[in-house]
Amino acid sequence: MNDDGLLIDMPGSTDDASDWAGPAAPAKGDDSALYLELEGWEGPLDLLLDLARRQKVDLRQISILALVDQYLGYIEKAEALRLELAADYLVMAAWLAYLKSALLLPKDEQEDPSPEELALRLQLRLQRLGAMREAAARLMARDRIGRDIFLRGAPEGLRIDRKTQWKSDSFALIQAYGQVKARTAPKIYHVSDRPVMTLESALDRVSAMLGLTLEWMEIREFLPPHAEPRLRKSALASSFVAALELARLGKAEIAQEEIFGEMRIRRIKQ
Amino acid sequence: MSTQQPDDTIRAIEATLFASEEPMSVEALAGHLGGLENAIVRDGLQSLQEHYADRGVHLVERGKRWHFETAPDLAHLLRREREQVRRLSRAATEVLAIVAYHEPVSRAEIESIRGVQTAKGTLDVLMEAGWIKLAGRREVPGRPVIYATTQEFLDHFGLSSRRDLPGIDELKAAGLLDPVDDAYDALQEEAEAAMQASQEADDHDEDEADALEGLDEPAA
Amino acid sequence: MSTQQPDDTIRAIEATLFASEEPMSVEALAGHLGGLENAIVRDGLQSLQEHYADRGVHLVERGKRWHFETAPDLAHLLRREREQVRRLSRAATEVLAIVAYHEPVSRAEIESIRGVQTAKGTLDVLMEAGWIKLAGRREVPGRPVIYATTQEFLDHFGLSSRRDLPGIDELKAAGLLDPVDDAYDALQEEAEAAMQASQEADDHDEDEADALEGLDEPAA
Repeated sequence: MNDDGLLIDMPGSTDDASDWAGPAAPAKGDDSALYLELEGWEGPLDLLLDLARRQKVDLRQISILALVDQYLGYIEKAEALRLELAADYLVMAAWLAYLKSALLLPKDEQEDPSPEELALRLQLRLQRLGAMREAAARLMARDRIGRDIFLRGAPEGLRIDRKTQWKSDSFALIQAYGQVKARTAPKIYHVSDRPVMTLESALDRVSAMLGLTLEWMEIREFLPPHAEPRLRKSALASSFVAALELARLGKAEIAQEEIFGEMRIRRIKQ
Repeated sequence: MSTQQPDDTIRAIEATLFASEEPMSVEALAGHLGGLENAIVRDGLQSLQEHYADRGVHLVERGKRWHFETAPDLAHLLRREREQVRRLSRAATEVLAIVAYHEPVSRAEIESIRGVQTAKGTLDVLMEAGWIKLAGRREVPGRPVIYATTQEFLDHFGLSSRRDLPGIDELKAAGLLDPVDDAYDALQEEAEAAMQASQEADDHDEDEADALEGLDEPAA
Repeated sequence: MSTQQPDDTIRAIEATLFASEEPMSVEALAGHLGGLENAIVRDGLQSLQEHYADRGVHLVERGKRWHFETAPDLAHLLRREREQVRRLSRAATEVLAIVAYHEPVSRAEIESIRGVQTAKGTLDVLMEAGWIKLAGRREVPGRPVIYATTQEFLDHFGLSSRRDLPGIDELKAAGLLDPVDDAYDALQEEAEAAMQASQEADDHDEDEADALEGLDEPAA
């Protein structure tokens, strides 16, 4: 590195048999090699990092200007080879060209952020990426299972059989059976006999009684006098229906003064 | 038992046999270890075998091939049983009771007595519990399998024989035949049990996942 | 190295870990061995680890889980012709390192460190390998998903914990795991402090050096 650190020679020219061929130093002028290498790099920061490493110095001490020069040189060269460059590369190239001009201009003509700040940030980023790349290499070089270290080839395996111990008791058993029986037993309904007056007998009875007089008779007078209450209920219902039937046939008429009032029946004289 | 530091040959044999997916012969080991003499490998195996003799893992020879295996007295560690006591569901209890009162009985008969369909799993549970067993087939069209109770059933329920089960009249006297509208409940219970079983399986998975999660945290 | 006969607990732990298909935590071991106390299991592991320290097989702890594996110095003997470890692309190894050293980390953060877009496939490859996993979302606008490494990652690379990551302490101390903005601010503060100090020492020569300028220049 020369004195001011901003004007550094292309490291490619030092030909120090670098551990890998960087893009800034196309392998022995072989143009096609450049293209192949291009595939290996994925983007500008990556490429810059490679350029930075090629200077073989601590990233903190690297000259951003020199780096920019190399990068722009690379882009130019790639263009000369008519390689299609990713937009990333070109954006970075434009940004770096701006940075370079800013670094070369006198300080008092500059705006914020200062080129020094931009350069410093770029340096910090490169350092971080460099650190991660190194960490990745160290990680990959560790003794790895399946490559350097092996687990037991044929482990017997541990198996845990979950076994359920069922529990019940005889009461539960008997109760369950009882419930099944109760649930499924055929259900028998007993309908006990009860005294009723059929519609037919009510009709006979009502017409017979109406034949005796032309006076109004209250419906209850048609009921059998000493009937037990259940028969009475049935007789009342049948007698009512019989009265309606007689009225329909035009043999009787029915009168009621008020709702739920006394219901009277009288024969129609023919 | 060898107590001194094992030499490199022994260590190499130890590691090779450990990592091998199959038992290895002396010749295979010798070949694998870059052409060691068989005798040296044999000596190494001998000394390893002694070293492991009283450990939890033994080095054993089977048909001229060597491998590590769990010490026989610890074999029970490989297959653990975890017991879990669970109360029989009501549906299963009903089925068991029907088998006990009507045995031998086919599934179709059980269903017709219960008045509801019976999940296949219910009979499996009872078989697993050891309380019912297959008792042949009924010689009717379709030859359905029939079930009967077992000695274990009698033991568990403290019955000396099936005749100890109370008769219908006794059940009635005990009020156990009073109608209970429980067919629906029983079915419900069956569905719940099925759900619970699947949840338990899930829980198990979750437990494992949790364990993984917890372990994964970096000790920041 | 323990030379006396191993006790039953140690033998049981030894046999269980030999037989297990997966690394086991102290808790899992204790559970498997019928509810031993964790402390006893831990002691047993300790003593087993010592016993195996100079053998061909080692007992190691990875992310709180224990397993036996072949000794690293025997790698040359055991390395198999058919490479079982898939080769990762350089991009994938970098992404893996970034996730490991910065976790949990979002894709945008990974990209900002690498300065390039990260193909979706790269993260997928690492997830498929079982080395990274989704670790929730960052509670910032957009709620990006974040990634972290897994237990298998620790296993595979032989790390007891993330603290074991090569060089992580140095990277941390050097601020190389901090975002560029933080690093920049820190440097600026440093520079200001330095400027102030030099001003105090040399107070009639004000307004001289832009402290930042010095930072970009190589320390010749």
